[in-house]
Amino acid sequence: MGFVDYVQAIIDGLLFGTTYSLIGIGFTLVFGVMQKINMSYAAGSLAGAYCGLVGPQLMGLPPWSVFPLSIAASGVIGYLIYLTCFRFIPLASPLATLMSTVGMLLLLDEIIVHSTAGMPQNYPAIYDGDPIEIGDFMLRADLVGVFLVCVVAMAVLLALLYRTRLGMATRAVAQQPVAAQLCGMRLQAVNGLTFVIAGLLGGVAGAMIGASVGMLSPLIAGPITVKGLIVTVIGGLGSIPGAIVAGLMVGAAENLFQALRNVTERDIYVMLLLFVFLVVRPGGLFSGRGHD
Amino acid sequence: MLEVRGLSKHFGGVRAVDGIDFSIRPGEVFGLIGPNGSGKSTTVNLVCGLYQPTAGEILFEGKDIAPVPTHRRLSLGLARTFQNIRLFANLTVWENLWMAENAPSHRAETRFLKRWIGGRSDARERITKALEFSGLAHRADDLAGSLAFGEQRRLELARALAAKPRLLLLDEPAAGMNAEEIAQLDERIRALQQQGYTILLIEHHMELVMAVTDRVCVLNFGRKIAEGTPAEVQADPAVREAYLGTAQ
Amino acid sequence: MDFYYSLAQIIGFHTLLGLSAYIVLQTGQVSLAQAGFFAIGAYVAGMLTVLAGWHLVPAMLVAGLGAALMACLVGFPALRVRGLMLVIATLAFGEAVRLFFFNFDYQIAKGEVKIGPLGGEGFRQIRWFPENGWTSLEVMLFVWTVVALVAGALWWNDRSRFGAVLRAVGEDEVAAQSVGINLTAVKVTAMTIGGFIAGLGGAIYAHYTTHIEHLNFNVLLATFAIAYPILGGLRSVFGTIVAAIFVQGFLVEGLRFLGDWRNLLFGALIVLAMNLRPHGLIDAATARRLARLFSREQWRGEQRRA
Amino acid sequence: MRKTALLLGSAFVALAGLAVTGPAGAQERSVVIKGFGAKSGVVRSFGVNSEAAMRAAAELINSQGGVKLGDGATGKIEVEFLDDRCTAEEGISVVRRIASGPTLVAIGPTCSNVAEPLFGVLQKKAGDASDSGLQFPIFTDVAIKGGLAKISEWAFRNVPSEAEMYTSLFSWVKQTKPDLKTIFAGVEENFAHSRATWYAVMKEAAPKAGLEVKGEAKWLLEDTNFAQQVREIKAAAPDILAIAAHPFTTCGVLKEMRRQGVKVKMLIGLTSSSSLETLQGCAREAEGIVIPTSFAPVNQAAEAAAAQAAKFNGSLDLHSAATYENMFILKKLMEEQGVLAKPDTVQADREKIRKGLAALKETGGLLGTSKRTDDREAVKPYLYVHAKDGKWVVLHNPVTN
Repeated sequence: MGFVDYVQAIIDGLLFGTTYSLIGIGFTLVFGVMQKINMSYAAGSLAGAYCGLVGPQLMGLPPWSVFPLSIAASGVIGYLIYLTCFRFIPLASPLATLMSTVGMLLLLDEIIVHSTAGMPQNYPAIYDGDPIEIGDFMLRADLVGVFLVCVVAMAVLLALLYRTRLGMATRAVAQQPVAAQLCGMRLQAVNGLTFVIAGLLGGVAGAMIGASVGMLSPLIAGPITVKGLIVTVIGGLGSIPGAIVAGLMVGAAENLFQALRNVTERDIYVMLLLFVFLVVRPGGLFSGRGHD
Repeated sequence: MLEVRGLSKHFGGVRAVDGIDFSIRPGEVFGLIGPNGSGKSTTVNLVCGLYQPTAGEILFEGKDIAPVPTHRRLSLGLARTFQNIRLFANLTVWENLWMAENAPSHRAETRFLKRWIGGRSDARERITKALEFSGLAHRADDLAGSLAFGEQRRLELARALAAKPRLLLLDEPAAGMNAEEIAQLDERIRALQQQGYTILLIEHHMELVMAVTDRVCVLNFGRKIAEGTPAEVQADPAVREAYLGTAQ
Repeated sequence: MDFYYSLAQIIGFHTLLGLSAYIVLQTGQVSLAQAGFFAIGAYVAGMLTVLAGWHLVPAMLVAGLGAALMACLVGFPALRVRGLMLVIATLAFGEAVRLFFFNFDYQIAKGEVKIGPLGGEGFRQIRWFPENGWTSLEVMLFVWTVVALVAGALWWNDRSRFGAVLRAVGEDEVAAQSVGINLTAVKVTAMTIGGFIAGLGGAIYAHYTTHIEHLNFNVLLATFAIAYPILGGLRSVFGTIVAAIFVQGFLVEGLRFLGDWRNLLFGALIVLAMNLRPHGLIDAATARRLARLFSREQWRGEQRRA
Repeated sequence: MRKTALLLGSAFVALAGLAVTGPAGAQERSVVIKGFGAKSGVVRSFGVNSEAAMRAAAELINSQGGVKLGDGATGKIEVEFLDDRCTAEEGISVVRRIASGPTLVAIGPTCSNVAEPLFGVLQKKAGDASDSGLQFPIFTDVAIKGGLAKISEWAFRNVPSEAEMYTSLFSWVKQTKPDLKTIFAGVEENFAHSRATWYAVMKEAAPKAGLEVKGEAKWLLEDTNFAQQVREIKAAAPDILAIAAHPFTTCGVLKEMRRQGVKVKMLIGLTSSSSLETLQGCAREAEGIVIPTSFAPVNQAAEAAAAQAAKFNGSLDLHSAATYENMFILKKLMEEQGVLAKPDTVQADREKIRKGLAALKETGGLLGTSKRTDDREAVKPYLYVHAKDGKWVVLHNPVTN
């Protein structure tokens, strides 16, 4: 293993890391508004991607239709998760929502298993051509595409949050729920909408994960959930730029550890690094002080 | 008893407390007043150890207490109440008082295991007395969170007293109280003074401060602008300006 | 009957796992590292009985102590983080422990076969119970004696001053400090006790299944550890026991006759339970009713009246 | 209050479900055989196929007159399939539940990681009074990791011997394609079966056939990014790439190889991957991959069996075909041993079945006769299949050719 290999490993990791970023943003978005974590988020995103497959597989639509279908389905699933796991559980019981979303994670995963018998499903790539070669290095063309889609999704999200009335309402609820209600914002509606937005974003993430692996399997829900949570906390809870950077970092770090050590030991270092990071910088990447 | 010298606390660029000095003599009720955001609560939190000062020192009975961790300050004889009541809402009234039963004054007398597991043997008696003193005896087994507001304030005070402190810090005890309750509070503070407690009273409510304190220190924008007896302070033009604004 | 004894054993070690999270949760810390401590207990106890030929009881105690030591070491750095950050930090730690065992080979030759943990392929033949002729009934009684001891100790602790201190820290850390409670000592102690209990549970688990591998100690198990006390309502050890019976006895075994639908219902019922009873199956009101039945409050009340 | 009533009500219903089902009192005695395995979770398809094969075989046996019992009565086979979610503790629990009832023998489990602990719970040596392990015969169909039946004398397996199959495959490769000289592997490190198959089976067999082992690239069961591993494969430039992994990562790696333009002269897969999943996930990339298997519908018996299983919504593959065979083996054996299937002879019947299974030297099978080894494993006939145009096609049959 030479220097070129390590750099190449990092490049691969960065490209793949964008999907982690998207999942991280979804977690962070819900956390920002409700101060709660939605453990079923990544599973919901994947479930959305699975739903997208209904188009080409059962309805005879062209392959590209999976992408819009996945995104839309994930938005709907996001709202359903809100209804079943958040809407009727008192705000003061964060542990109850934690558990209900874990239950939802198991339920979503099992629904996927039952509808596919656990068989991996082929998922179309966004671009199927040759990789781009630059000198000694190689970029997967489709991953560059995934990277661009993720960047666009993030840009749309940021524009939505900072340039529209809806986004303003979301941010207002995130910062001052009581005051926002006094100003006539309907808390439930804004919360629900946040889930839909996070869901749509998750749909992009789910579709891009499917596209970059080339397949979907219920196996990936668990690891993606864990990676997403890691990205969320490294980036700092509620911080969107933090999640973006952290996603890329985690992607690069795990590939680098794999290149340096071994695949079986890779995650030990990722986990220990995270543990140390949290202890040293409990507030995340972009925060000076600890988060309470 | 408590001496504060050049105490400062900066949060980023904000100078919440900026080089204040004052000292409290044993047995007196010392008032710390000032408009909103003048640094009163920050000062209390510095004294209690919730914040580390940016500069300056806090001497308690002549010793610098900066390195003493928060939970040990009670052992030194410093107890406090909070501006927004901080009771253990899901513990019973009785258990709330039981918590303060680990105070230093009791420590030497009880063996480690007994202290942690059962508490002191005479604790039960003392807690009962404290509850009676606060008029909460009939609610001993209720959850603290279920008490009425006034009762919660009384419980918090009882909890602070259970540690037998030498200096008691009361952070805006009158906040949210009606006139009648304030009158009761007035009496209770005087009673405490008579029992020999030294009290640092942080308050917003002028009448109460003027009625019960021996000396007052006035803060504004994190700086001390006046100190003296209530009457002296009231007459001070800087204080009037801080409270009434320059326009008048 | 064999089956019911076996089921009771499963409920037993799951209860221990839940109780290990229960005491940590009382201080307001949500720890997903419990599966890691459970794994340490399982591997240590298994190695002691299989490789060193120890009796199970001392092996269990050492396993518990080993897990407790690790928990204590984690307790200190974990103090710096709270809330969700702590959840993820402990999750990371638990996963690191699991992955350690994934990479852990320690085999010795015994006769013609090699025994001991072998990385990803697991650790086979932890057969102390059958080799010593214990019947299912005896194993069950043994497991529940351990559970009863642990649950009894925790039940008693809930009534002691230390128990109240734990809950006080869970309620409000600032107020707890201001009444002279040393947060570090309390949290680390809770973590250590939790580690010990998880270690005991893991030791029993290893001897129940006779074969352990790292995948058994995954995030799902860690989630279950906190699910029992949370479903149980965090108010009493009985809640945790009831929740372990609810999950293992009802959701897992009781619904087995539903066949394909069972696993679908599993998640759905957890969601439903949290919607119907957000404060747990045994919430504050129920717990107080229970507590009144046999607590010393009555006695305390009499004291006051006298 | 209503909520409590609701919860109590559902708890009551479930308690009913806890009860171990008792023997059905009928004139025609029923011979209870239960299957168990994963019907939930990612390996659900194993359980679904096994159950279908089991029900298909039972229906066939019953329609042909059932089992002739020791006292001349007729027994009808009664089948039930229980889900163990592919976890150790549930597997043990399921078997104890089965053993508490009138079941004579169980077929399962589907996962190696359930089989290992489960066999550990059984009595190690039959008749050893000092060993209080469970005394119940289990005839495994799916869990394929090598050598597991050694753990207990109550455990029997009808799974193909991977050592045998890969040894044969490699020597066949050497004979027919002498220009292939080097082999490199991709291994799913955290799945016991995949791992064991490479390190304990293929890596041992390949050099014996004269192939040079150039090492291995490693990944994990749930990995999604294979860029580095494929680069390692590229750097090793082997003639043969052996992929010891389940369909999901097998496909992941094959897709990454296509993207990076890495080609090898021959692909060899893990036995478990010769299933529909692989074709569902990556038919195009898997084209040409060679896998030894103990089942393909190559003769009349096998075709009929596959059609019968399809009636029960399952497909016959190397795993579920074993289930199907097990049922017929058990039927024949119970008749030979004079099993009575009366409520008071359950334990005696189980011992008869155990003895009968232990004494078997050969059994019939869909592809021909299987040999039984002394440590309760099978040596089954096998053939090589390869993926062609989205289907598994027989490439070579070492038995007939």
